[in-house]
Amino acid sequence: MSAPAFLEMSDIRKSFGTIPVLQRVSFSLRKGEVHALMGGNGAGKSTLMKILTGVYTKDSGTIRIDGQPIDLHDTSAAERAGIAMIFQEFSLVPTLTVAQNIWLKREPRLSGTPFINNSEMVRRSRALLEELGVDIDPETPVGSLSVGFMQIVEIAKALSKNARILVMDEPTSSLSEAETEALFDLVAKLKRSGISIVYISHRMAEILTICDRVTVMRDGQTVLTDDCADMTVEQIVEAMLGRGNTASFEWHDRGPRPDAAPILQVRNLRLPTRVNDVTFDIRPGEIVGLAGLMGSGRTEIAETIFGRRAPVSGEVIFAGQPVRGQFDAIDRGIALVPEDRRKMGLVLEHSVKDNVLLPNLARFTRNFLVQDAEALKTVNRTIRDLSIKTDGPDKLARLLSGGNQQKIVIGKWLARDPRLLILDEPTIGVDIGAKSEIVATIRAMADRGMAVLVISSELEELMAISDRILVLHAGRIAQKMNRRDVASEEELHHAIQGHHIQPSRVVHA
Amino acid sequence: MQSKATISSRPASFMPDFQWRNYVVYIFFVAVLGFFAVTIGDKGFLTMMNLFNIARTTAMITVIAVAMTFVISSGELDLSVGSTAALAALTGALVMQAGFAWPIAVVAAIGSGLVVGSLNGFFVTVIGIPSFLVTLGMMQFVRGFDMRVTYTNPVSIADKTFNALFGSGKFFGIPSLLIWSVVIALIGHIVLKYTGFGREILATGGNRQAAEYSGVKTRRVKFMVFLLSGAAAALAGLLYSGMMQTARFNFGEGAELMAIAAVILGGTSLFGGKGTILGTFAGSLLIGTINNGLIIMGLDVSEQMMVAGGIIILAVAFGKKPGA
Amino acid sequence: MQSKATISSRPASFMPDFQWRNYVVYIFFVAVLGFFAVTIGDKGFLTMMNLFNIARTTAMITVIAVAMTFVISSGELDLSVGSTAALAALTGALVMQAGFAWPIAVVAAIGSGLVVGSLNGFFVTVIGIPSFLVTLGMMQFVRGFDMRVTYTNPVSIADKTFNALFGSGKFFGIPSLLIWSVVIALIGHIVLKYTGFGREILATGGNRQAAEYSGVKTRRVKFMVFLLSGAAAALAGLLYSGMMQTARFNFGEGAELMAIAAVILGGTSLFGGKGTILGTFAGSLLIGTINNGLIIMGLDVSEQMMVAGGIIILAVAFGKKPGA
Amino acid sequence: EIAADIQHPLWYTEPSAKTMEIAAMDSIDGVVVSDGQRGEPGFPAADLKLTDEQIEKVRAGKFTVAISMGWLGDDWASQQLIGLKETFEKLGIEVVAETNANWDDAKQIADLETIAVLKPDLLVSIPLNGQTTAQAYKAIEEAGTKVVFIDQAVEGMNPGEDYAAIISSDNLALGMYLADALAESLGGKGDVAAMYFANDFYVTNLRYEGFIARVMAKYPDINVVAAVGHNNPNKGQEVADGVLARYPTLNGMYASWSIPAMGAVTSATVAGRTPDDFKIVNENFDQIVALNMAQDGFIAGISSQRPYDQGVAEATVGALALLGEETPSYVVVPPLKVTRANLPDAYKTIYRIDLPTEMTEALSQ
Ligand SMILES: Nc1ncnc2c1ncn2[C@@H]1O[C@H](COP(=O)(O)OP(=O)(O)OP(=O)(O)O)[C@@H](O)[C@H]1O
Ligand SMILES: Nc1ncnc2c1ncn2[C@@H]1O[C@H](COP(=O)(O)OP(=O)(O)OP(=O)(O)O)[C@@H](O)[C@H]1O
Ligand SMILES: [Mg+2]
Ligand SMILES: [Mg+2]
Repeated sequence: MSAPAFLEMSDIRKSFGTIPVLQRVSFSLRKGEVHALMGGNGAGKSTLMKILTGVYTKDSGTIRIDGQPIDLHDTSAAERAGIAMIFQEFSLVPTLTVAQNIWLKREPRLSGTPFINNSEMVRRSRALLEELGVDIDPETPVGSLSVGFMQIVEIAKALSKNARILVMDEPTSSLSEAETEALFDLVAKLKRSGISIVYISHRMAEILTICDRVTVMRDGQTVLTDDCADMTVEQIVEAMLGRGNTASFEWHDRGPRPDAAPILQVRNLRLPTRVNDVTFDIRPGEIVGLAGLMGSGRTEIAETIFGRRAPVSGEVIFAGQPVRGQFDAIDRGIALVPEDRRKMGLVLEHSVKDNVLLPNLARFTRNFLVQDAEALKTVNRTIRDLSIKTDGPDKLARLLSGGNQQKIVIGKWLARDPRLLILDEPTIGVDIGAKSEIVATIRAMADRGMAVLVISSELEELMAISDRILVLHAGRIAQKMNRRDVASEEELHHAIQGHHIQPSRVVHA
Repeated sequence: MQSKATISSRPASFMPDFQWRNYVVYIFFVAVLGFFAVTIGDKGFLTMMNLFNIARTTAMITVIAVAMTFVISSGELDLSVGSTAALAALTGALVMQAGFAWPIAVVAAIGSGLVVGSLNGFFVTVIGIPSFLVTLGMMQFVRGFDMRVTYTNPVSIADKTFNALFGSGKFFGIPSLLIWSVVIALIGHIVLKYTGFGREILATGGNRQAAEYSGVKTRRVKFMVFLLSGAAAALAGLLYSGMMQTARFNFGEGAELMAIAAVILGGTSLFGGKGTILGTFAGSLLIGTINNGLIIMGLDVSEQMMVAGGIIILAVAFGKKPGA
Repeated sequence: MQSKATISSRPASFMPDFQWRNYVVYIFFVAVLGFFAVTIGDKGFLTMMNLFNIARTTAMITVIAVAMTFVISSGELDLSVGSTAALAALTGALVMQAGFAWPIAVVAAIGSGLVVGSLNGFFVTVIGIPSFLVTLGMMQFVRGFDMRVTYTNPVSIADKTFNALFGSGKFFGIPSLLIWSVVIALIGHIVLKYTGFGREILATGGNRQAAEYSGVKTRRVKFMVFLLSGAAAALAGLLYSGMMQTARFNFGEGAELMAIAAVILGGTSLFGGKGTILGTFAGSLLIGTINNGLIIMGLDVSEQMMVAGGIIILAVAFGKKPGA
Repeated sequence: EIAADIQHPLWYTEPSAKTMEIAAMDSIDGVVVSDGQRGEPGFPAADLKLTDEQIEKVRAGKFTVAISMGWLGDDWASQQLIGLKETFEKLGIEVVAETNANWDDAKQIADLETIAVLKPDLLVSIPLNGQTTAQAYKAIEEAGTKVVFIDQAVEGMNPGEDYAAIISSDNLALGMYLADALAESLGGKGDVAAMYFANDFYVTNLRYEGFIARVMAKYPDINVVAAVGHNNPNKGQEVADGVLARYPTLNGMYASWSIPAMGAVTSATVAGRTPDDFKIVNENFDQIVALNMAQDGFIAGISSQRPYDQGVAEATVGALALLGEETPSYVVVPPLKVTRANLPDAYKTIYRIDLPTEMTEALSQ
């Protein structure tokens, strides 16, 4: 511990109501380091960092920058202190454009006037986005972007602040490899220029590649701070989950699937702009992964199967019948865990219980009345099974930590026992422990005959879950491969980029 | 921690003390009742008759407000309720004048409300026009229609059964208007709180997209809600006409604002997703009680307005923690 | 699949065809103008005087609606504007009657609007009461106050300069009321679109929490917006009184609904986060033009209401893709 | 007698000496009580005449007229419109516009400005307020349109020069008849309340004044114990509820228009009062109060205007003005006191048709 701490947070306490969330947490950050902040869902990582950025006010404890105590009572105080944050739940205004969001409160002015220079703002945004390696029109409203792109806007916004301390709360949760790599390059560049970075992530693989030090939190306390060089993933996971609770997030070969007739047949699907001709099948009990670049149209395919989008041509046949719209799809047992939990997955102002119940109302309704007592059992089981950290089923979804919110979205569909489960970025923000439990649950359900389509930008995840992987490239399924034939993430990565590898292994499904 | 950061970190409509606020309307209702009981209890305020009167005169607003709670919970607004009430009242009265029996008139009246409701629902859910505009236009259109149909003349209702049932009658000593409003409020309460439809309404208003992804047919839900609102407005129209034994084109003017006020006062969020029928009922009674009490106190109209306006604000301010 | 699912895949307030819808109000305005020009152009509709009349009689609504666009964009509502206009008109008239010069009266009148605005702002942002309730209560309170102060009597204004400036005067052949509304709309447009404050309003209404995270002081923004609304209502009050050379307690009754209608018609979302002043201006003119044209057409009152109501709905329906 | 602690309306002024003098008379039949706003004596509407020759001239003129009403929705407005339109039709005058300001001064100004565009030869209109709308009327007059006012004129316009005439009911007399009807039905004694329209409105102000003056001058045993306002006719019942709760032994009520009066009827029914011990009088003779009266309900007396006749008079004065004839500047349509006894005749007088069978049957029961 040679370098002096640039930022010192010591003995930070914070409770919401009577519930303590942070109990004497200490955290330090050196100049120019990348410091990973790890911990299970609900451990208090986001809360700690929101205290640093003035969103929440601590109950007690001190914060020092360069040895000087500092009062970060609101977001502008933090900004003045040179602290910027990429928020997990996105601090973007959906009705404003990308450029307007990035420069909110800091808009460039027409020189000598109080008026905003809109074209300059757009120009600067474009430059920033280019640096991040994406092509987003700065004048599109943020509300119409997919989550991945929103995340990039959020990153661009934080970067544009030229902060001394940059907090990244799961910045890559919706990004795919290419964008993640671009981000890492940027992180390295920032680091070189002396900026200190707090990096929160549940993606184990990336942590050790970029961080200098790691701090692990558990249940509102710091349990470990150490140099990354000395650490292994296993050690971190053990610190996060507690001794003896090691989680395995590894692929099992479930063996060849019984030769059943496909339950889902996608035929020559053509969707506006990105998808040209997509054909594939899924059989009952099979877990199929769909890989592709960001914006390659995976979400659009998922939504088309779910009946929410109309194809330009082609068809989706489920259990022998074409899908006639979303409600037909749901009625017949198709479920979709959407990629944007806040927008599409949850009624944030409703309780955990109401959210879990929503797709299952019909099941618990007798004589027009919802049987709440009976329903509560299911809800409690879901909370237990997915280890959702909540004070109770009546807590508002909004007040849960990011990962726990995601678990509700998955849980509410699992409770319905679907025949085809489509998971679009299912484990965004979910900690490693819960991830492996979720994967285990899904496997168990697949063993009982549920078909699964998984979309993920996290190759590790795709590799861990899928029996079969489809690669979407240039609007077509460029490759179909059996998981057991894919040796490494590297290989898959190449396939996604459009390199046809080892064509001999392509299976005919 | 200062309360400041807590508040400012979430939108104003979703206060954490929402639970507590829900009770404020009841507490305030009791407080207002208590205040009047002490100050003007001896001037007739506390008589059974007067208390019944409060319930009776608020019955129409209550009925409309119950359905309005559904509409607002689903994230929409219905401004056409007042003129729809008049339409239904006129329809019923004209059908009776034409010699039909009152049950037929009632069916026709409710039918007219359903027609307006389904038009609103159509424009909002199928065409996708903001409900504020649709129902504002409808409010004018229907009011114009009401005028046209009757040349602005009142239509009197002679049917004694009808007038007793929907107006000044009593059952077991309880005014029928009170019974109507209690029954409608109860049904509304059960539907909103204990049925799948109620949950779907709240989910639709809370996050329409998420509700859709969960299989809620949000268009159908909204359409139904407008139908219900039309039917409730029509019932209110029948109550107006039963009470006055007459139907007139200008019944229910301003009822939409009164009803919305009752709903919001009761603790329902104007932005949808949260609704409480019992709060609405209390809100409606609170408004009625204030109006009644101030008249008995002998305040003149301008004073009544000032005090009533002030109380509405204070009633809610009261439930807030100081400085929060 | 049907277009049905496509629409519902996005929240109502974030229509991608919003851009197109923004123009609908202009297109429709032109269409309505054209229609009247053809049908009743020879009956005087097209005279300069009549066109000026439309602009003049909508001036108050326009001024109120410009500020209302700010209020609605920030995610709030202000129902107290009508009675505030009357308050300011009375304040100005009484100050002039007391012998002060008109500039002092104007300052006093605007001051009275600012007082109401700051009270609204206080209750909404500091105490945290929904603005619908606060301003509804305020609307009643202020109206009662207006009545009380003047015993409901009108107060006449003798000052010629004042009456010319705020009422029936012309400058370079252009009615002063038209100038007022154009100037206010222009300023509003620039502020909303090209200043940091305007951006902060939109951010606050679009997602209050996100705005706070970005350092926007959303309470201050909302407070300011209510202040502005109070001031604009006061100016509208002065215009009413200048036009009538009199002030009366019942000025501006119903102005709040008219103004909100103009705002929504113009394409601003009732849910906040999106606002267009030019649309509001066009919306206000559209309403005024319809009212004017229908009278010249010789429709009777009930027909006028039906047609005007229908047009409001159709104006927006028109901008929707068929079936979408 | 008027209770000492009574709260008169905000706009109330004490009756003039002349009013009190007339109020003390035994009978006011045939007396024109109200003077014009400028003190001019009233000219009886019945004495207005058009010669055949004049009618021909008007027809030949192909004149146009606009009608600007302050509100619609009661028999007064609709009968008035019928009287106007029928007469204009007979005279070959075309109605080119009709507007309803719905109690909103600003809307009335907008209406008048729009009417101005049409350049009608004649305007018949009831100003909602004599001050606020004055400019708009002046502008129309200056553009060459003849103006006939209903009920009141606006400030700054002079009879004969700027407008032809005001045609009005005798509003003070209306109020006095109400007092008479109430006193008669109560046998000259009892406690009563007055429910007035709270807004400052010229004609209703006068009626309240007439009622009070007559009670003061003539009925020492009628005690007006409370005066309460309503600012919306639909609220009549709510207000009456409050009054009856506070004064449960009240014997009667002056209930302004027919809608609030019917509200009071409901209120009294609910309060368990009967037409034997509670009487209501009002100042609109429309179908609903007439029916209630026929059924021997609470409505014991009505002081009726003659809106149809008033409409005819307005149209007639308008026609004279169009021809450039001299017209009386203040034309008064006398009110009619309606009780159960003269109901059929009164109905025929006002509506020009026989009493509906429904009412005839009710009367005979
Ligand atoms: N405003 C709030 N009110 C009540 N409880 C809250 C609030 N915000 C957070 N919590 C609770 O505090 C705990 C910590 O939440 P936090 O968001 O800091 O977790 P996290 O470590 O970031 O988890 P994740 O990895 O899932 O994002 C959670 O149990 C959460 O439910
Ligand atoms: N370059 C872009 N700029 C703006 N919006 C885009 C862009 N690419 C995609 N979108 C929007 O994002 C939404 C989702 O796109 P798509 O289905 O292609 O996502 P995906 O392949 O699942 O990738 P991801 O969700 O990881 O971004 C679409 O509705 C589209 O409008
Ligand atoms: Mg977090
Ligand atoms: Mg996606």
